[in-house]
Amino acid sequence: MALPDIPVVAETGALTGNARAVLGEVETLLDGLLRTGEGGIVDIRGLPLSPGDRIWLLEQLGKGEVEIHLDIGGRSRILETAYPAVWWIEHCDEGGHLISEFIQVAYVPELISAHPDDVESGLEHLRNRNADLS
Amino acid sequence: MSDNRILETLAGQGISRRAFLKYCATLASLMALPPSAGKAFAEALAKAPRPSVIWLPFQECTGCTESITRSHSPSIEGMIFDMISLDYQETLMAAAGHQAEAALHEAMERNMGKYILIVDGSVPLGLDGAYSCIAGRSNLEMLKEVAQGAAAIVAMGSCAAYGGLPKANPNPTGAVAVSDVIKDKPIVNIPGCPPIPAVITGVLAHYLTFGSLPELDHLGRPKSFYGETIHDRCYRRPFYDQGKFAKTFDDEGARKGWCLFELGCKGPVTYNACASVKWNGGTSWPVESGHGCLGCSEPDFWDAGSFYKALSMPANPLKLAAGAAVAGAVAGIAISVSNKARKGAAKTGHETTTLADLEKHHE
Amino acid sequence: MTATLEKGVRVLKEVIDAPIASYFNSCVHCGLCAEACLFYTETGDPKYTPIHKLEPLRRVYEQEYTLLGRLAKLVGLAKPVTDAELHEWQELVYNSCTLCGRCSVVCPVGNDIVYMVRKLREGMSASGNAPDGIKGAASRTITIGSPMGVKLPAVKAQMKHVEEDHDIPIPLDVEGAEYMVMLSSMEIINFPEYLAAIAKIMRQAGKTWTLCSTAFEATNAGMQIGNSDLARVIVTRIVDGAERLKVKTVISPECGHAYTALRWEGANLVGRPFTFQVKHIIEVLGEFQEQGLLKTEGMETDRLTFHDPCQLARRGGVIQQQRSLMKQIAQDFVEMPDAGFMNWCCGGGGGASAIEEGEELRLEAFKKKKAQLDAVKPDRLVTACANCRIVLEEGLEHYQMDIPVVGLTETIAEHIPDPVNSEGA
Amino acid sequence: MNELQFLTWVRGTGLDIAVAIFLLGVIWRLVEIYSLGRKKDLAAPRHTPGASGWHTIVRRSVPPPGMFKQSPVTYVGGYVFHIGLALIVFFFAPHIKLIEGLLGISWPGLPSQIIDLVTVVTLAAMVVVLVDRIKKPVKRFLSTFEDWFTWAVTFLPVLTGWLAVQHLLLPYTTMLALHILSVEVLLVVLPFTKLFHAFTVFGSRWYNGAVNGHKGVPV
Repeated sequence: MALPDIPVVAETGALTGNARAVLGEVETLLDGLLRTGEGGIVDIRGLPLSPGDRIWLLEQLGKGEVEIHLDIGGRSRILETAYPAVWWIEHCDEGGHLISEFIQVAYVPELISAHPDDVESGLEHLRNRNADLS
Repeated sequence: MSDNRILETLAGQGISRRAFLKYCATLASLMALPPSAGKAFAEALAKAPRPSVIWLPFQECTGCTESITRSHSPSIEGMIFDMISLDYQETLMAAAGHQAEAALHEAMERNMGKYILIVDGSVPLGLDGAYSCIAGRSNLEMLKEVAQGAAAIVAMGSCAAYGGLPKANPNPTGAVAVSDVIKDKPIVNIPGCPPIPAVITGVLAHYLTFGSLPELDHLGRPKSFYGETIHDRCYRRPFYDQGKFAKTFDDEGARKGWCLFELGCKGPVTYNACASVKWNGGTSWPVESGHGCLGCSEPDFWDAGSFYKALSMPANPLKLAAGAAVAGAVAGIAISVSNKARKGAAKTGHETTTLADLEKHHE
Repeated sequence: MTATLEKGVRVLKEVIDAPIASYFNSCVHCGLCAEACLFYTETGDPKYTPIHKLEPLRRVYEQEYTLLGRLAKLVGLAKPVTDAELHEWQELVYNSCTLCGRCSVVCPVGNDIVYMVRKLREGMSASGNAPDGIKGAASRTITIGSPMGVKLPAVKAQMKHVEEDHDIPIPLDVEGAEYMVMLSSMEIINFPEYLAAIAKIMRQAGKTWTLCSTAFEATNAGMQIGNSDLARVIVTRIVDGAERLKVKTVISPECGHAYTALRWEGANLVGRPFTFQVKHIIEVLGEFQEQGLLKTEGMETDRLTFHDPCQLARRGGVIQQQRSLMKQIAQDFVEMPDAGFMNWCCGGGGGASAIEEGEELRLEAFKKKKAQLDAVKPDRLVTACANCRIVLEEGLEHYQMDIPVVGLTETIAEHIPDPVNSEGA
Repeated sequence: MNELQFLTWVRGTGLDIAVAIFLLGVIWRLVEIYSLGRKKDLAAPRHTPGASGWHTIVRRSVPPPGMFKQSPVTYVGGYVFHIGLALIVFFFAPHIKLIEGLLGISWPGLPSQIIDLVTVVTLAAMVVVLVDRIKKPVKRFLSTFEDWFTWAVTFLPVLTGWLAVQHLLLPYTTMLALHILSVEVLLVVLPFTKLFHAFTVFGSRWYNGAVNGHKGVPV
């Protein structure tokens, strides 16, 4: 018998009301982003949310146009929600288990943009390559 | 080795900056730090030199080492091996014998005052420490020597933190915790049997990023991991509140995932992060697998009554009750016999009252 | 031989039993018994809390019959009961307690407090700490035959009066009569109409009855003072008289304590069950009424209310009979608040009315009765206890309330038609 | 001694000692009290329906006519805190488990939210009866050290239990241990203080009812 066959089912669909507060927090962050350029991050795992809360939150935020998959030591996924600049970020480990989850309020999540040091070393590699090719 | 920066080491193992950022964010989340700490971790750790770590295994079962080395790289737990320069660990190092001892002393000298000492296992004091020796020297002697040059000590696992199973009643080897021996160095206890691997990563990340140890509770445990009980974070908690309890391990309640309190779960008195961090790469944890918490991250959990007795039940069978009941009956009968005699004497001594006897004095 | 503390304590040791032990161990100091006691409710002085009145008894119990108490006594931690203390307690055990038993029926843990006060009085009297007033009454009862000093010639004079006034023979010392009628000296001296009423009622019911020359006085000051030895002497006279005349039933007069002494304590005092029955006159009237032997004509038209004597109702179980009797002869019968089982004492029962120095307190406590009466404003007050009657009259006079007090038996008898008339009709 | 060792001690040795003293005390005291005996009542009984010791054991839980308004705080406070205590002691799941552990019998418990509510109400009622004891002249007059002491000994288990469940003031383990310790103190003092009324109340009511039942008075 495989693990999922063991019928342990906890009744966890109930809403605690905590998710409602998360939406308010996102609203504040979004407002801040427009005014000061500073966004922010909400740590979903750090909040006392039931699985039902999480699903409710996902439904409320909806789905936007962008979905980014990253292959960085296990898969990660960045989803734009129906609200521009509000991103849903999921990190999985190499075994595919969800290890952390965030809502980030930013024009572009910084995880996407390349780091100048990396760009620099990339440029160096490219120069070397071009030198090799020529 | 320890001159290398952490990020360089990681890059050498094919871990990208983005992957590193991801793990730092996750680490901050695990430590219940604000999300911004993830970024601080990443920036500081990227530039930080890998600290020299000396790992001394004492009177132990190697379970703690297993727990950490079995974690899959580059999982969050496994990051520890990428973050540190592990200069001495008998179980893991290729070197042996005199070579190993030489490595130890070389690392100590080179990083005097800066290295981190990780200890797993308890320190036996009985027979002058003869119960556990390495290279002919007792654990006690070795601990005292190596601790001298350490910047901080991490007591990993319940044995190092509290004395562990070896200290279980009647403690034949005289086992004690690291903190019982070393009094002049900062010590972080990471109890658990075994402890959660991510905790040690978190503690080191904190140390490297902020230059200090994380906030500790009164038992020397990082509050960020040991701040709440298993019970508080347990997904089965709602059943406890509703009064729904599994009565056996295979009844209807057990199948429905009801609370395991009555089956002896020690979750309410156990401070640890199992319920949120989970085990085996987040697969599951004891309560999720259907077994109550044993309370392994609490001092002396092995002597705290049966694992399968509810917390509210007597830890041991009542031995005095029957004797006390008999003693009570004896006391009661003794006093009642004496009372009867007294009352009888009062009756026998009764002098019939006549009118004159109503007055105190003849007038 | 004189009364001493030692004798008092020895008697207390004799009377302490399992109920008393259980009661003292159950008390939680909730104070509800105070709310049931008119000496507390009318004065507001906490020292009148019934359970507090038993403090000396409690300490004797604890020091003599509990292991811990005995140990404490052994090492000198116990406070012994002293003669001075008992003397001080006289006011609490006698003046401010009428043995009305209200505390016993409200105690939430079930403590029968009045039972314990009665027992404490045994020790109080044996140690010489009973009040002079009751001692005098007891002395007169023992030596003369009645607490008010009434002797047989006085009774005979009364009999003669009644026979002349009403033309009914009053039988004396009739062997084999069904009923032996007892009197209280108050009835002999103050309420002679009682004897006439009995004669009329018995004649109508067609019952044989008699007075007894050796036992006409029913009251028992020995019981009021709380001394079983003396109470036994008095009760034995009645038992001997009843057995000599071979009567079926002895009728206790309209007197509360006489009833308790005879009906409930008598057999226990003489140490064997009675060969005859004991009934209160109200019980007998109730039986006659039920059997159709009590025919009355005409109704009282003024507003009447009934004061339940404690020993008859709450302490004696006669509660319903007086009400049916009242309804038979009164058009406008009203009940006072708390009437019946929970009625408030007149303030003079249990020998209290014989204590001169207790008068002021008694009148203070009477405010309770005044309030009850004010609530219904009766024209007349009916009761069935000569002692209640005297105390009520005193209280009403003190508070200048113009409410006459009458006995139920005589009030009934007034409505019994003349036999000649009824035969003629 | 750390808090888990403390907890283990109160669950083990401490409980053993407390239960032993409790049992010893209860049996000794019951024998001591009831072996004093009483005389047989020789007066002819009057038989009235509803008048007996057994009736009184039950009936005396209800205020007699007119008494409620004399002292409503005593009655309401008394009811609330006695019923509250009974609910908490006998219907909180961990307590049922304890009873099962000691006696082997068990029954379903109440949801912990309900127990929470009952506990708060019970605590409030106990504070009210304490204030009443301080304020009412009769109660203050009657009160000795024992009255204040037994109040505290009864209040503390409820308070510490509630604080433990609510995670207030001290870490749960410590508070739970203090809770159990306070119960053990209660068990130890119960047979030797007025708290023993928990046992003798039945005997007392029965005796009172029997004496009055003999006279045909349903008290």
